[in-house]
Amino acid sequence: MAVYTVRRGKDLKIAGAPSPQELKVDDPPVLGVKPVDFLGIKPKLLIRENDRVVTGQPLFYAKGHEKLMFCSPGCGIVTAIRRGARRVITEIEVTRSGAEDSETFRVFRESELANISVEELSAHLMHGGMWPYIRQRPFGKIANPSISPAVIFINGMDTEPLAADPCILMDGREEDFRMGVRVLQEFTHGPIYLTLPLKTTGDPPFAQVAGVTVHHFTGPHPSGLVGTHIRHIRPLKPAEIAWTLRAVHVADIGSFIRTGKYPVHRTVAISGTGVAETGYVHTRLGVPVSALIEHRVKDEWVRYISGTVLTGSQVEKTGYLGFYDNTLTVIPESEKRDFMGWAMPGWRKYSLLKAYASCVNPSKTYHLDTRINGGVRAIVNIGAWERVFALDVHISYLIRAILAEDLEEACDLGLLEVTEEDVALCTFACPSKMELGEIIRKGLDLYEKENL
Amino acid sequence: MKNSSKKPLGERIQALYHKGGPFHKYWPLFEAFETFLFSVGTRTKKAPHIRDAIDLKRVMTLVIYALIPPMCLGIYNIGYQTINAHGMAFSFWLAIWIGLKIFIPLLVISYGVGMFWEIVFSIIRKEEVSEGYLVTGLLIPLIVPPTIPWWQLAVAITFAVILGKEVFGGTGMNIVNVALLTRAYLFFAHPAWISGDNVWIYLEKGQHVPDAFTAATPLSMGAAATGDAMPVITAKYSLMDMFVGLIPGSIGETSKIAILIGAALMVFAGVASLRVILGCIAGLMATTGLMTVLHPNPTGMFSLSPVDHLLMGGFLFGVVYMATDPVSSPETFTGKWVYGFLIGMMTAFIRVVNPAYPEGTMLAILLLNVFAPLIDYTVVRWNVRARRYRHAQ
Amino acid sequence: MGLISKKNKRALVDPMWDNNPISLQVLGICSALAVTVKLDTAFVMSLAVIFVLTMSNVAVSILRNFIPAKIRILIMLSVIATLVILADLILKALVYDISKQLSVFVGLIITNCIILGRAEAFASANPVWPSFWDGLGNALGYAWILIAVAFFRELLGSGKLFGFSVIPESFYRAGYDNIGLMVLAPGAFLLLGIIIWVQRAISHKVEE
Amino acid sequence: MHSNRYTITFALVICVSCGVLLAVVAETLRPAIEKNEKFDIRRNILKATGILEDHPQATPETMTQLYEKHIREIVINLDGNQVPGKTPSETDFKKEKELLPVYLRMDGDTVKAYCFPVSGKGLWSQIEGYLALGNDADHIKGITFYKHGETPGLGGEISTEEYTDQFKGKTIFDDSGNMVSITIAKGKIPESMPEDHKKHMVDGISGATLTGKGINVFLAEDLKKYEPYLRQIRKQG
Repeated sequence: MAVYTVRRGKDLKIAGAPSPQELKVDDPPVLGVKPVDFLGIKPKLLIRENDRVVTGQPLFYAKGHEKLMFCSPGCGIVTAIRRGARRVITEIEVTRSGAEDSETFRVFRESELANISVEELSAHLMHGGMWPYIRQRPFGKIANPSISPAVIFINGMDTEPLAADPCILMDGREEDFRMGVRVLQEFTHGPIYLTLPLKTTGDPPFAQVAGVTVHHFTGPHPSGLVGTHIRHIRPLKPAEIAWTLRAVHVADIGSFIRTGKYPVHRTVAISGTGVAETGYVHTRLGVPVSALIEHRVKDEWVRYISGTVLTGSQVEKTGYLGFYDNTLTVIPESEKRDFMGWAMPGWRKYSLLKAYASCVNPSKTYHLDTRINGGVRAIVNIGAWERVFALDVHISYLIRAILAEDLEEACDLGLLEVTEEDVALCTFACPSKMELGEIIRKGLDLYEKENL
Repeated sequence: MKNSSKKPLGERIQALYHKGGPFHKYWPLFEAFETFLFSVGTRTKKAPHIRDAIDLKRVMTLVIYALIPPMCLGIYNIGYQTINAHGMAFSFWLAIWIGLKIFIPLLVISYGVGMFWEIVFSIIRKEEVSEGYLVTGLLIPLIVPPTIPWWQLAVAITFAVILGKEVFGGTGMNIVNVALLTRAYLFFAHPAWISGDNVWIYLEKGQHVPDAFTAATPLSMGAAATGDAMPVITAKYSLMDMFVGLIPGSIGETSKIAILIGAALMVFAGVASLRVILGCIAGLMATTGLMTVLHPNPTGMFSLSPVDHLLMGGFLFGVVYMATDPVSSPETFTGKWVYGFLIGMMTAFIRVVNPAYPEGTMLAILLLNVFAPLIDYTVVRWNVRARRYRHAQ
Repeated sequence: MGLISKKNKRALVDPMWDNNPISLQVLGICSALAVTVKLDTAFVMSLAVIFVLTMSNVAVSILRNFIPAKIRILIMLSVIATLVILADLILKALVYDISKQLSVFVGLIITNCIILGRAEAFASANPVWPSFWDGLGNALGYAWILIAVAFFRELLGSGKLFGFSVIPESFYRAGYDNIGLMVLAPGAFLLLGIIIWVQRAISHKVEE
Repeated sequence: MHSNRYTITFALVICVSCGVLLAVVAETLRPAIEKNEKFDIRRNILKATGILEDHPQATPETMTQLYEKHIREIVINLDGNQVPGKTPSETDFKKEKELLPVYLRMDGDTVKAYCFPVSGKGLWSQIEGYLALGNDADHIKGITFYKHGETPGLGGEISTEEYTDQFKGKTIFDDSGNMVSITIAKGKIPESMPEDHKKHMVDGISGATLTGKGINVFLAEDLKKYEPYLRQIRKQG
């Protein structure tokens, strides 16, 4: 039990935070699975178009990992398998029909878990499509089942702008969560940490669970990112692996073990200034964007983001919410060009530096759109990255080392402690408009390629 | 619908400069001009989907805004000094008029020559014209004596931009501050024009300074003083004169109050590092203080107190506007402190111990510019070692 | 092809440009900084180096089959030192003024890496005639850079060439001023840097 | 692999032959070199004493003749008395600190100028030169600085004739007969300066105050050493 205060960072003042009200949506008629949600996975299809599938039935597996299954979020007909550039499968569309039918998996009671081997348990989770919820550091990808984690981090907080509140997502899921933690305990001899925001109202009910050590974090974003938690609670040693999970995903794993059913329920926050009303909806895994925003979009030209503005992925109105995401953010698109913007006071411009007149009103929130607000330039380091970067890594030198493809140096500088979400705020703040996340991922990919 | 804000005519002109267009070679020039008028309207393609409103142009603009107070007082001061030297009847507007007559040509030369090379090199490299020169171009006329011959200034800028910056790869790659390099070039190439005792007062062709009038800067008076220096200096310039800036000196450096206003603006906006500025001041004050205390019989420069040192010469200007140059200073927070402190220390040493140069700020900053990568390297290695140590546990 | 074979010609021409001892191998720049304030000193220094380098190459080449490997460097140094002292004496007798300005730098030819470098790398493994051309080529490669640097340093730094004012008085009256930086050692560094830059830019273009 | 014996013999042969070669050449060239060294000093003395000015067409050969015709070399002691039988070229002034050289310019039988070396620290370097006083041992006939390493364009200007010409005609003794040496002003000599000060002062070089300061110091020191001698001459004159 400890409280960590993060000093460097910033909570962006963006308007459009999800209000706690519940919104009603219709049951979606189609569902989608997007293999591109799973970083580094090459899908091998197990079904063809027009096949009939049931909930929890494997749709594809990962090339090279035959046991790692990705399952159907619903019951119906596979109506489309869409491919993008270089024939990469982008979407598998399931049109729901017939009675809700589901694959049934073995149900475990808590006492049974102790008698089952780790291999069996991981095989069970992989077959049931639960394994992808377990991600690992370094690399921020789906965990390698053959390496036992030194430590497991369960993230019960989310400080990203306009993100869904984990407390609301976890409402009423204490039992599932308890079971999920119980399952995770089987995989490691090391500690399991649960990180929570420091709140005056006290911890949410799900935190009262045996087997985890709770740590509290306070301070601006990125105090809610798992990278920050690892840095403060227990930095990794070489060759060590940490598993990182979100609290809701632990609950989903628990529910899967308890019920033997593939969990498809999703609470989703709808946020952003592009929608008329924000709030939470109860819907299903793989829900299409159109079903979520029906009648709610005010502006015609908006961007739909599955996830948050900092780390989410852009989806079309016809697309689907991502596998890991509990937030749909809608913000306006714009290509408006300001006249002599560099010289004007800028009463409506938002900057982390106090570079515009708008800084006289610190409590104001902003309607940010998708403009880059500048041209790409050489790195001129005015400390914009360092100000919002919370890890003990000299980010500008790390970036330069990666750009120079000096991997040994990059590792020395802490490449393996970082993923793109840790630098998202730096990218936001960068006056030279560098894409740091892209660079970090390039470095990680290079490292993996050279070391495997 | 999506591009409604662009005018068809603009698009047609733009097409001339796009790939395949007849003027594609000059695209950097066009881009520079276009983005001068209209900010870019491009959108993000992936996460993060939103971006800060700051860009390099705005950063540079802020520094330029911060340079306006010393510039205005500098212009006024040129006039003030000239009127004094000639014993003319004083009037505020006359002072401003004389100041502008001297300053504007220097400014035009600075931007003209510098931007010319900047554009030539971006066309050769097929890169966009960087905003790096915007600040340099204004800094240069502020750190040269008002009397500098125009051709010398043009040659010096050519030298500094090409050999100080473009050979290293342009903006963001230079190892020393380009404006200071311009001054250093003048300092070594034409020493009589920049380090003389009488060069700081502007004269029309054929005019001579009245003999009784000497226009030595307070620092060179301090260096020449044989006893306690301060009474000699304050007999001519009061501390208030030095603080407000009504003393001879390079155009921008004289007014400490104006520099402090600029510094406050830059530090508040976050474009200049407070660590560097405070480090420099701490270094200067600690070193000069120690030298005064330790010297058995402080005379001349040794007798100046740390505060006197702050008020004289170009130290404050150099520290606020040039030591903080993000490209040529260290990037690590610890490094900034060390770098600043060493600049202050070197300045003190050059001013007090070296017999030849009464002012050491320029040389100190240039020297530490060269050492900035080493300072950063040390700090970064420290971090690497800490990481290794953590692993060994 | 008569007097000079293709191979010898290459030994002569190569070090002038493609493999210049100063601008490409960056050897011997110490003296290049010190004696290039004026053209006449650079010129005389060049002559001295041409003499020493050519002769030492020839001498080492003649002795190459007799020199015991153990004391190879020692012998080469003795030969070079003798030649350098010879050159110094001759200069003192013939052009005293200039030799005074050159001061220690003639003596320091002994430590010029180019001389020992050529003796060790070329002359000790090649017959006399090619060694002669190699020595001459390298010395000329050194000489032209030295003279080029000195040309600009004297012209820009003092407004003179070989001691004669070449910049008309009217220029000075119009406000022109000699560039004092060129008289200082950094001026030589800068010019050397520019020469290297220009040379590489040209060579690079040829390669492309 | 050669035997040790061979190695040693070879080394010896090379050393001896190199040594012999050098000895022969050095011996052959010695007269010429010595002549040059002498000539170098002579030219400076000729320049300082104003002989070169009077004979602008002088060539190296005629310079030697001029020197022999016009210059008489003597050695004096610190009391100002001539030391008979000694000549400057045979005296080691570094060892015999109580002896000083003087070069007299003779036009016929009359002494036209007294010339002696001056040297000391400027700002960066040792400055060396010759100072020549007129037959009254008061007015400066000429001064040269032939060796220095001062900043080009600033202190370095001291060796230009435009600068050294200023010294001509200035005096080192004031009206009451005290030796005041000669002072390089800081910048231009102020117009307001009284005339009797001005005649002991020359303009400074703008921006080279410290070089001037150094010269002031060593000129005063060197003149001090010659003061007894100069006073004797003044008495006689």
